[in-house]
Amino acid sequence: MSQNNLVVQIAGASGEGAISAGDVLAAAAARCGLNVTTDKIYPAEVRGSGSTMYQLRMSSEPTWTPGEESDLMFALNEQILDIFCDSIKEGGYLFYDYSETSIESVNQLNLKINKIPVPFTRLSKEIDAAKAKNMIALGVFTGIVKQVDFESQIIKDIETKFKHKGDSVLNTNITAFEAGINYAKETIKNVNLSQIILTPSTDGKLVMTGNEAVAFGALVAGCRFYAGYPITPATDVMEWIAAEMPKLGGSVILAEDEIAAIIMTIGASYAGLRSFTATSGPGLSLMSEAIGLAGMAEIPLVIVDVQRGGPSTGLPTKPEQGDLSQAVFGTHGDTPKIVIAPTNVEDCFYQTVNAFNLAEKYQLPVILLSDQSIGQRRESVNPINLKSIERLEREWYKPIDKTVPYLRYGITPTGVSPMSYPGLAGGTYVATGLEHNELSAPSYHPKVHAAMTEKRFRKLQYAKYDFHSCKKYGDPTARIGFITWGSSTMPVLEGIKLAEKEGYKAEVMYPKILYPMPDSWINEFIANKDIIIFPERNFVGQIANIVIPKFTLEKAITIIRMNKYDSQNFTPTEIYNKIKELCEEE
Amino acid sequence: MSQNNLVVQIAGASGEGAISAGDVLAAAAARCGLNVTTDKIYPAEVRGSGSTMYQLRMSSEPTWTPGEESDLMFALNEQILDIFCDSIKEGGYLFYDYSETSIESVNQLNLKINKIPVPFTRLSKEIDAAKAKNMIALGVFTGIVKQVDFESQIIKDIETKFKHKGDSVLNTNITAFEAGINYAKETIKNVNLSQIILTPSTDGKLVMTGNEAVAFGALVAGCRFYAGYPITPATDVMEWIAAEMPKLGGSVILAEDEIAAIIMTIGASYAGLRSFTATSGPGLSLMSEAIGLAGMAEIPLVIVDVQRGGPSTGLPTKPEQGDLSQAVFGTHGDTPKIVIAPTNVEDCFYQTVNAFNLAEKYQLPVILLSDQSIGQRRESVNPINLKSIERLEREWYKPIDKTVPYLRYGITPTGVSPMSYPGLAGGTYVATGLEHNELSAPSYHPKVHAAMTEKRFRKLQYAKYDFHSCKKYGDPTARIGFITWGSSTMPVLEGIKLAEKEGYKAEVMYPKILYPMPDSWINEFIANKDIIIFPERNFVGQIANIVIPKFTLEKAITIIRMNKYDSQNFTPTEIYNKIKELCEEE
Amino acid sequence: MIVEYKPDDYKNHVKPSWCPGCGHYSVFNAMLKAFSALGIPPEELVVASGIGCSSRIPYFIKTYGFHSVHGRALPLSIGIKSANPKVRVVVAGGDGDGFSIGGNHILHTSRKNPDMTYIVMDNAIYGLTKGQASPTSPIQLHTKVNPYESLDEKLNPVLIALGNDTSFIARGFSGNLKELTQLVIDGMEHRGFSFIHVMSPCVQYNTEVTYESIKKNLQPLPENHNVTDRAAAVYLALQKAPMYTGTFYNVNKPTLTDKLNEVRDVAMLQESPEVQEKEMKLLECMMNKFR
Amino acid sequence: MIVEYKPDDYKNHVKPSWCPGCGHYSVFNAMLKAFSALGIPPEELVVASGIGCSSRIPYFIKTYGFHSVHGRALPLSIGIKSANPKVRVVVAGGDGDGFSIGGNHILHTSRKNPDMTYIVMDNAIYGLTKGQASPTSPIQLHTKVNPYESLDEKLNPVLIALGNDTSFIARGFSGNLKELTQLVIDGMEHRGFSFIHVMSPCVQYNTEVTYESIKKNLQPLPENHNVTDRAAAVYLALQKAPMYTGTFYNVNKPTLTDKLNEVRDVAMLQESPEVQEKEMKLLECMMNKFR
Ligand SMILES: Cc1ncc(C[n+]2csc(CCOP(=O)(O)OP(=O)(O)O)c2C)c(N)n1
Ligand SMILES: Cc1ncc(C[n+]2csc(CCOP(=O)(O)OP(=O)(O)O)c2C)c(N)n1
Ligand code: SF4
Ligand code: SF4
Ligand SMILES: [Mg+2]
Ligand SMILES: [Mg+2]
Repeated sequence: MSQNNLVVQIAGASGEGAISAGDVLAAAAARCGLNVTTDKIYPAEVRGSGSTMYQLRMSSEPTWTPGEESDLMFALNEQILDIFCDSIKEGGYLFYDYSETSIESVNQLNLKINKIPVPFTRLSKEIDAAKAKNMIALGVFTGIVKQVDFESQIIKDIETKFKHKGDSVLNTNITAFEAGINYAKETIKNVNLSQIILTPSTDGKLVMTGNEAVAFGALVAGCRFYAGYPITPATDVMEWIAAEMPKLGGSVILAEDEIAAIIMTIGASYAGLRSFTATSGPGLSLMSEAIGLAGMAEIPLVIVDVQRGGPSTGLPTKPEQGDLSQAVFGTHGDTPKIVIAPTNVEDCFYQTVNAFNLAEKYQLPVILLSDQSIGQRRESVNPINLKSIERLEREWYKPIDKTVPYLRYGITPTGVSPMSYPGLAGGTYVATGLEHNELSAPSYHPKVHAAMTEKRFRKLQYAKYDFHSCKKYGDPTARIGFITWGSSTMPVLEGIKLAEKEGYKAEVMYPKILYPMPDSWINEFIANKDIIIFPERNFVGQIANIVIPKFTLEKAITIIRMNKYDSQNFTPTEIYNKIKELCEEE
Repeated sequence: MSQNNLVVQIAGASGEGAISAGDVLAAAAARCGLNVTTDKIYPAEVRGSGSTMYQLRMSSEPTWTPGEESDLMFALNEQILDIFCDSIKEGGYLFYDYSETSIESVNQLNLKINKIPVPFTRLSKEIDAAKAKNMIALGVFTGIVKQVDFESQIIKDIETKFKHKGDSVLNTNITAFEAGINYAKETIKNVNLSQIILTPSTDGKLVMTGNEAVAFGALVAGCRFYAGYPITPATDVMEWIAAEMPKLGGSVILAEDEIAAIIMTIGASYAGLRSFTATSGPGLSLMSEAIGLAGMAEIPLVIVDVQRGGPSTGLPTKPEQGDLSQAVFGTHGDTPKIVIAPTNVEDCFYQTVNAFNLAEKYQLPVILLSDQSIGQRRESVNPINLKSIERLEREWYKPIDKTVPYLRYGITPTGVSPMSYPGLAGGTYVATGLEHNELSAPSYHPKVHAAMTEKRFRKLQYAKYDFHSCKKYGDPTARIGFITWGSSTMPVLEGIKLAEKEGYKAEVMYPKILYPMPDSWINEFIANKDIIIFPERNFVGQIANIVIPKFTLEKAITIIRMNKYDSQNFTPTEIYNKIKELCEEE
Repeated sequence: MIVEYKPDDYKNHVKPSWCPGCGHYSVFNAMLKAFSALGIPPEELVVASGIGCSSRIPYFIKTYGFHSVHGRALPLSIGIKSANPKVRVVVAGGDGDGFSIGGNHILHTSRKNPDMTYIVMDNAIYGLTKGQASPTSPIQLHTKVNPYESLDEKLNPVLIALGNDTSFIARGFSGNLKELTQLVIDGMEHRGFSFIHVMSPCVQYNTEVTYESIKKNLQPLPENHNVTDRAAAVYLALQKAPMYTGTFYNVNKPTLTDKLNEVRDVAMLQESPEVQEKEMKLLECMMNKFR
Repeated sequence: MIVEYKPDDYKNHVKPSWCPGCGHYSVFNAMLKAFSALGIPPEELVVASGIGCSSRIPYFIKTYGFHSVHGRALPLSIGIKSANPKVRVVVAGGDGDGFSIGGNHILHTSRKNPDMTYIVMDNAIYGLTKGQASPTSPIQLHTKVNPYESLDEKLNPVLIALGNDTSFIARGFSGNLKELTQLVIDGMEHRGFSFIHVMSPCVQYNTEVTYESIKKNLQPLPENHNVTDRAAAVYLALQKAPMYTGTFYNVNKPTLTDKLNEVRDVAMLQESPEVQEKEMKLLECMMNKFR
């Protein structure tokens, strides 16, 4: 049976460069015009500590997930066979280190796979490149996968990656790569990949991580101020921004903690610049008070939360979707804000642009919920037409008649009041976290408090249907509906696709704006469904808790919370199985 | 028509002592064995800034609310007539300052009330007590309300209140009080209060504010450590504790901020003491990260949030029920915790005791949500049988067999694992915010994370039905149901009672433990209801958002969110009107 | 034409609501006079604060203002100043706001040396919350939160600023408006971060730190004090009686704006000249790094 | 019978996971030796920390431990020590944890003077998050968050502690285990809050602050330095070359436990002798105040 995508795994101990080889291959495939999605898999620490596997799916079709089983695995040492080999597809190929691996441990792998010996270690020693086994593996890959000409692109990438380490390192890596190609061409004969069809598009693609996509998106959206404090897995946002934003005249400030970081961005936004900060759970918790200030004082602001496993310090290097409740509700008092979540790396770029536009348009804090899995995963991204990216301007105050006092917090039909900025004559006012009247003076009058609360929340009535950001996929007539979000979305889409092939019907709705929740769209979606399933990677069912109160039900409906809380991603198969099980129950 | 309760209002400008007179009267009435509930009303700042009104209801029946209209109002100056006089009942009595108030401003009060002139200012000058008009008012009250002998109790109270200011101040106040009594007896003839029936119980009652009840409750519950940072309207909790806790060997520490405060209490609890902190919204936001730590490290802890108007700095002196979402969800990751809310001053005492017992029993943070209205309101409280108050002990670890390692985070059927404390030989472990195994060593294994998450949340399965803390009132056959919480409860109860008298049926359920929400009790309650109304004092409908996802509905039900967000309390009449409207719609 | 601004021109329609006699009035007046003396147009000024009686000051001044949250006025102002370097930023607040919850930010702001002025109105008490001990309260001051003995030694703000290497450090007194006005002017004219510690009594809640008790102990710094000698300044700041007023320390260091500009210049050297200053070109270059 | 504890008796089943050569090993060893020298039973010790490579230390030591959140180990330990004054508390952490996010707590902990020891393993970098500039990073150290120029001057921990009037202040070096062990012993024997600043290189991420670069510049404090003279200590702390090791400052002040005990005594004087020490009686008296 032919297939239009190829899943490759490269596994090794730390120091053997599985990850850097994977990164090179991902970039090369993207530049060749293929779609690529990747994942890094660290086994549980207790077993095989320090081992990693880089998984990569390439296809001419969109690659929604990194795939479940591999067609090809390159195992750079013996120990990892035991840990990772059960993820090779039946009929797939394992390339193991012939020179070092005992024949027993290979034979003992009681799998219906093809085991191809490659003398990685010996070859590397022969060419004096003991640390370049990973490049030999890339060479072997290039030698056997003939559908696309990877060679020149991989060399280009090796150059980018190693040029700053000096010529000798660079040359060693290239020699190793070539040695792998030659070995494959000369020695490996019994590999047949003819069922795999890869037809790259002619224009190359970009490749980046979700965190890079966020950082670049911010610059394209016109953001010119960043303040932050390092925290795994969000630090790379700041690291990218620190190198690039100053070139555009922006300021990047390393703050003493997350409270200072967000307050600095509030100051910068008040002073007129688009600004943002990025953090992870513990930082978001510390920012709670300031988020409320931005809501009350009506300061546009973007906060990126690259979620990790929680609660507390939790699992800093693992993904989880555990901060949604906190993002939506984690501030004292009724705080107007918007929460938005991207579904993959490319979406990180576009949702970041949306986040800034929403913040500027509605003058409030916008929290973008990414997570470790999309934030640190590398994916291909279609080249971006930068000129087509719209930057919505804040509604600036324009003083015309000096006798009319400036109503910074004027009550308007949309809830949005024109904003001035320091330096503008005639626009002075006091931004404030106290309840206030239209003139920005403190007021605790019950009527003022009620009217101002309504004003602040009126903005959300408009925001919730903005940017058409509630998407659907699947068969609209299906009686099984999924509602999901963020990084759980792609596996659900792929699971529905698998089910469709088997004749099982399901549909998914995945809002990008999660708060305010677009009630009427949700209710339209559930109208003809009997079952609603909420797949999400947290324990308490955070999106379920937000969506369910919005249901206006005419009939009883079955609600299934599908929570995964072991810090692993959903697999398309899990979704497929759920659909199948429910369809067969009937 | 006879009535079993009396509503009194004392209104004056700041410095005229309306509040201190009200406090004296409340204490005296309680000591006489009456139930008392009070409220302080500050008009919107723009009008009559600095004026206040003290409202007080006394009765031999429980006084659920301070009442809506008064039987008697004492107006210590002219300006306030305009502001407050429309709150006098038809047929009620206004005692106004004859000597200072122009006859026009009295006549202009076009109300069906009895206007009784009393020369407050002149009398006070005659006895050289210009600052004691308020005491003259108390005297007049004592002279005309003959149902109970208040005189000796008021004198006792004036003594407590003024003795530290020296004999001369004390005597002036007593003289003024007596002058009021004499004036009333000699001059005021046209007041007839015979329809008011007050039969005090023989044993006197206590009188305290909600904040004092919390503080005292903590001591009775065995709490011996407090750390805090001042914030309105919670500071009085610390002020009371600072004076009393050291006598019991406890420690009270003024921290540099709220983060330090809560972390200190976590340290003290880890070290073996019951401990707590009190704050308001901004402080709760700052404590988010530490609350997550206590949840993860399984440290018992009580956090009192005396809610005020929000968001941000908001309305520091006004009440609101705006922090429920934040209390339940305001921490990153899935954090196990308990949220509990008292309904009135007496309940502040008992729920604080419950809060400590829940914290100790389940080893997690418990947030007690009070608010400015019950926290700073004075009410009578039935004398407490201290010996009957149960203190649940933490499940302490008892090392027996030295060869068995101590599993601080051992996975148990209830989720609770025995805890040791520094100083105990054989009990060493590391309390930690990282995900960990049973031995308290870090572990990111997917199975460990899943199992530990389940363990932590298993505790909530038990906690949600603990302490029988979900109460009901009204007619169980009613088709109209209310679900409410905290300080909105009493007005709802009274509104239902009013409706019952008119033949309209309704029932209310008011959980004290708000998270975890006792689903099965909720579903039992709604089973025979057609309409569920959620009265609460916030904009977004915070309890509605928590309860609705718990509904397992067999049929469609009408949900009405009844939100008040002008920082004012619900009135029983508002509830009554809602019930009436819905009953008549049929 | 040069427009002149009188102190009253900086007054807002919201009137100060402090208790009569409160020391903060004097700081308010010193600020108005300093603004006027420096001739800064109101719209080019930002007065930023945290929470407290003292922190209410932005409402009373008709410039741009920001009444933020408790203890965070300094990082807020770093954001304002970096985003909009042309405006002049004055941060004002209390001892609780600045030294208790906000204590860490003075240290880290000093390290960045933004060109702005921070005025702390120190009444050695939390005024707004009705009188609790603050980090500068003398140990003998008992308040409702420490009714018996105090657990905390008071801190010495000038000494701490010297430890932080704040580039301008002075102390004034609400009872001496003339000197105070001059210190505010000097602080604002200083290029870098200036810290002005003002003894500013709370007449409502502090029975120990009063106009009289302060005045008795106050003395101007010795005339021959060298304001660039940090060790000498430390020695003078360590003295408890007399307590000195005036400028303790004044040195020149690159400001945050200087440093941010330098970062931009160095960063730009990474890009070829033809793309520099063309935003779209720069963004495209950045995108192409992902190819 | 006096039980003796060898350094290894304090080792936990969890083995240190630092990079080979990391300075933190030396601090770990110094702590084990000091505990052994002082003969403290493991169960009477608490090692508390925040977050960072350095802050992982409690896992490796078989005493009570608390690995809390970033920057908050000091207030945590104040809670532990006040609740359970008999246990000995050692707080350990990094420069990021202690001087960046946690900077304010050193100041306020010093004011309370709890009887505990705070060891900061200063590698002038954020190790755990893979190498970003910290508050003690020299201005020439460029990391990924400050790839061009640095905006922040580095701070001087010993000087800041002197500004806070911390009652014991010392500096050690991971490259000198013997001196370091003695400093830990001295700090733990000091009655009050002791602060030990340890230069503890990160071999993975800090290219500027290395064993060699530190060692070159290090010198023991002059023998005749008077550890009770704060101005002299400030002078020595201000020196950049050489950088001194040893004890800068050591004075006696009432500890937090002393002060809490005094509060309890004074508070008790408010109550009549017959109720004192009878908990139920005391609670009833308190209740009766509401009558
Ligand atoms: C996060 C937070 N904690 C506590 C408070 C309560 N609070 C308001 S002002 C203040 C202290 C004010 O003291 P200070 O800064 O000295 O100003 P002063 O009123 O004395 O001028 C406190 C604790 C708050 N508003 N926010
Ligand atoms: C609130 C919060 N912010 C940020 C982080 C991320 N973080 C973990 S350790 C660390 C700094 C560690 O540096 P340091 O204290 O110097 O320790 P080292 O690793 O260098 O020993 C940071 C920023 C966190 N865990 N929590
Ligand atoms: S309470 Fe004190 S600080 Fe506040 S306004 Fe009054 S005198 Fe000033
Ligand atoms: S990264 Fe640096 S601080 Fe962390 S263990 Fe390695 S050498 Fe030590
Ligand atoms: Mg103050
Ligand atoms: Mg460090």
